[in-house]
Amino acid sequence: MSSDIRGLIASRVAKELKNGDLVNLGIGLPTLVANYIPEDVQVYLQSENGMIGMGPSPDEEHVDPDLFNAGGNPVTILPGGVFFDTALSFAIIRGGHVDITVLGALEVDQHGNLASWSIPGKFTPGIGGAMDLVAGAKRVVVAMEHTTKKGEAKILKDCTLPLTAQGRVSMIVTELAVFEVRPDGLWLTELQPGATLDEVRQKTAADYQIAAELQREEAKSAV
Amino acid sequence: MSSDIRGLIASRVAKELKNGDLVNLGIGLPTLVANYIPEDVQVYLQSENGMIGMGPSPDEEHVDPDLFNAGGNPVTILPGGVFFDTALSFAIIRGGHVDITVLGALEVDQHGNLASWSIPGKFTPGIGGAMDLVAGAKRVVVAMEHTTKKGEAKILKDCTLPLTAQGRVSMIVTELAVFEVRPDGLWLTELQPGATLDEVRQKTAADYQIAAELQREEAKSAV
Amino acid sequence: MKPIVEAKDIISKIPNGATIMVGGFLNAPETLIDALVQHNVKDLTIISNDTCYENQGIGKLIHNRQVKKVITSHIGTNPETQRLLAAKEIEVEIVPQGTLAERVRAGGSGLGGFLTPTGVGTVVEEGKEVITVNGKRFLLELPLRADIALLQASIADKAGNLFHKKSTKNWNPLMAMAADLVIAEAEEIVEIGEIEPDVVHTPGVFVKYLVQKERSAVL
Amino acid sequence: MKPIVEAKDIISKIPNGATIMVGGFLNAPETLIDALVQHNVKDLTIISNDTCYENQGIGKLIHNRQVKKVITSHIGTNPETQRLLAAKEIEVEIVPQGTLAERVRAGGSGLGGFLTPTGVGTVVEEGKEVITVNGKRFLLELPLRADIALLQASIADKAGNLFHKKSTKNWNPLMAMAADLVIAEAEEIVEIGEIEPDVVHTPGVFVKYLVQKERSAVL
Repeated sequence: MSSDIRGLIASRVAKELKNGDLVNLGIGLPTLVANYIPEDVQVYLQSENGMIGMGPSPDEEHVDPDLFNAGGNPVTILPGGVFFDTALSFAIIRGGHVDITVLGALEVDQHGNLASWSIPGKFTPGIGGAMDLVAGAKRVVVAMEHTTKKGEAKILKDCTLPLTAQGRVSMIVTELAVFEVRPDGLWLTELQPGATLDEVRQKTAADYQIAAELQREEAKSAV
Repeated sequence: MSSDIRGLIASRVAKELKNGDLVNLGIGLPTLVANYIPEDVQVYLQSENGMIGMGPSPDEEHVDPDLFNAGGNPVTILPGGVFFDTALSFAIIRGGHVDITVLGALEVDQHGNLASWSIPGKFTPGIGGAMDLVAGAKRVVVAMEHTTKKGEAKILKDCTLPLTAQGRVSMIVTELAVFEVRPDGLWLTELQPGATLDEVRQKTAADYQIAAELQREEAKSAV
Repeated sequence: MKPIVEAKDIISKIPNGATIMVGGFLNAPETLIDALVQHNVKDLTIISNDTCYENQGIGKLIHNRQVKKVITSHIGTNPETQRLLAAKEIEVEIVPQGTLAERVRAGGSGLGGFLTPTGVGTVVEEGKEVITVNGKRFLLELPLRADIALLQASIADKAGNLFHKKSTKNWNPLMAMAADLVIAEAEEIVEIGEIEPDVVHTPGVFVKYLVQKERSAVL
Repeated sequence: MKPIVEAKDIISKIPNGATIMVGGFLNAPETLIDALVQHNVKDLTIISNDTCYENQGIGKLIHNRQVKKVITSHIGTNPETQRLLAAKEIEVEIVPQGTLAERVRAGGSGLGGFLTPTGVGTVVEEGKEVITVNGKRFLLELPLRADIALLQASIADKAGNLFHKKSTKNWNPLMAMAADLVIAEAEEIVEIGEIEPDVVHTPGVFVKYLVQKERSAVL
């Protein structure tokens, strides 16, 4: 995935963060979201291994051997931050105190199901905190490339891989589009710059409805 | 209950404490046990409201408004003590980390059942930490006067009052005797100074066996 | 930055019939309690360790007939609660202390319940599901949550992080997680950074409003 | 006063087949792990957050083929664990991280289990009892205990009280409660009284032995 695409996705996700939110960002692309948080929005970043108020990575000479994030990378703590043990960390996660979590996905489907942790026989790293985060966070946002490297759809009618959780995804952000999972199904609500309804249609295997604004825009551009 | 009787009971219970034990003493008579701990035995006293290493009551001018025990009385903390919240306090209690708890009783029976918290219609102070302590401590010692003020037996075949827990009492210490609850039933194992097998028999409504040493002693004194 | 507000202003938002968790162990956040008495909000359900002493702490709410129900471990220190219970003028749900603490923790931790050995074979068992695990019987106890939690802290920083000195931790860190609106009364409110991240007892993200404890209300 | 012992002496008491909880998060108490490697005890069951990295921390035990089974949330950072799993030379029970933490806490807290929403509708549900509370489905997860817990601390006092700096708390306070024999390796061992009672993370009553962390073993 090019850094342009990653930046595009991460910057769009960042717009979902509200002042005062407690936020958990998954490893990889979701971590980049922290770079795009607007200056007037103050959020608290949580790390599963036991902190709230996680700050950016230090430069090499300021690495603290006692201060790592859940990915094992050196980080810092911001003023007002807190450290705690793993049980409290997941009590916070499971207890609905995390306002928004951003995770990658192998597959996501129109029912809000997420598959992100296993490709049986090929990829079995374990579950980590993903199942708790997806079960417990108030909002689950999937941030991922729209298709696999081979160009296959990752947004499906039904996930085929082992699930991380059932029906917990509320938003999907890709380099092409933004989808929302609503009680009446999946909705395409935004196109990313340069993307077309047609391209999204070709690269998405799920059934979805299209927000009225987008239909109007397409009607206009078809004129 | 005279202070002689209370001291007799408390000092006998104190002999059950072993070096390094984590100990929880109930309100009232059991609290007195702390005064009789041998000098060469170091135990840690826990208070349900959240401390280990509780020390004696301070004199009036050293009362700390932030340092009370579970009975609401001012106490002190010994070097090496720890404060914590109520959830951890009862995790410690329920989790079997308390080596011995000493409690009073309204009734106790030959099956190790304990009734200590309610006389329906007359006395309903609530449960407090008693049920957790009796369910969780490794050893439960009942410290009480042998009979009610009216002279009725409190050591019964079966408790009649609402139970605190089933089958958890391991020892009963009164001003007359010491009983142990064993897999094969209740055993009278010691007489307190001045007490006789006969007096215990009259004032105890439970079935119990008598330790061989005591039978031999009685045989001797009958000669 | 958490708003530092007047007790009477924030308490005036509490409606009749609210369920309120109150931190403390034979005491309570007195400034907030006094504001509740002043506001005279009614039909409250109080979740707390005890009902303090007669006309002290939670006892003031009891005395002022503002409490419909208490869920608590112990009312032995407050004869008025016992009298009202006998007269059927108050509802009292007695819960073993450790079970009550764990129910509050479960409510704040997203757990659907837990299995405890406490109360098996006693009246506490009545109406509850008994589940046997590895041959041992446990009661299934359910989580507790509240609309509001009123907490006490020795020190609060302006991010809402709380430090509770000595034996004053008790229920405060637990209840902070288990209510929709958390208000903490602090003896001292300090700048962010003055409480070390390693020694915070109650993380600030749980706390919505801070109230300065009134000096006269310090016991 | 807790005995301060040599790692090799206390580790030599661990028998083949023991179940060991290891504190840490992508790291481990290296002095104790090195002694375990030296002692070459076999057929261990390890309960831990992860299996660290290849031939680091718990990875050393994996590499040295001392581990029969791991109960863990994640093996993604250790390709050797994954290879051994694929070759069926090690058994791996994968547990969601929060569920694993709660199972350890339950094991130390005398709970018979707990109900969690985590894993409902996934493979984690397989073989577990599903209990519906207020219309919501939960998995009944059971407690975990171990024969031995190997912990790490930044500072230990001679009463066994532990202080874990910054993000090093992780599993250490939980595992301290859930094992029959608890051994803590500390960077620094201080006199009783040097850790304030208000800031202890792991109460000393749980800890049986202290070991001085070897300087060379500090990462």
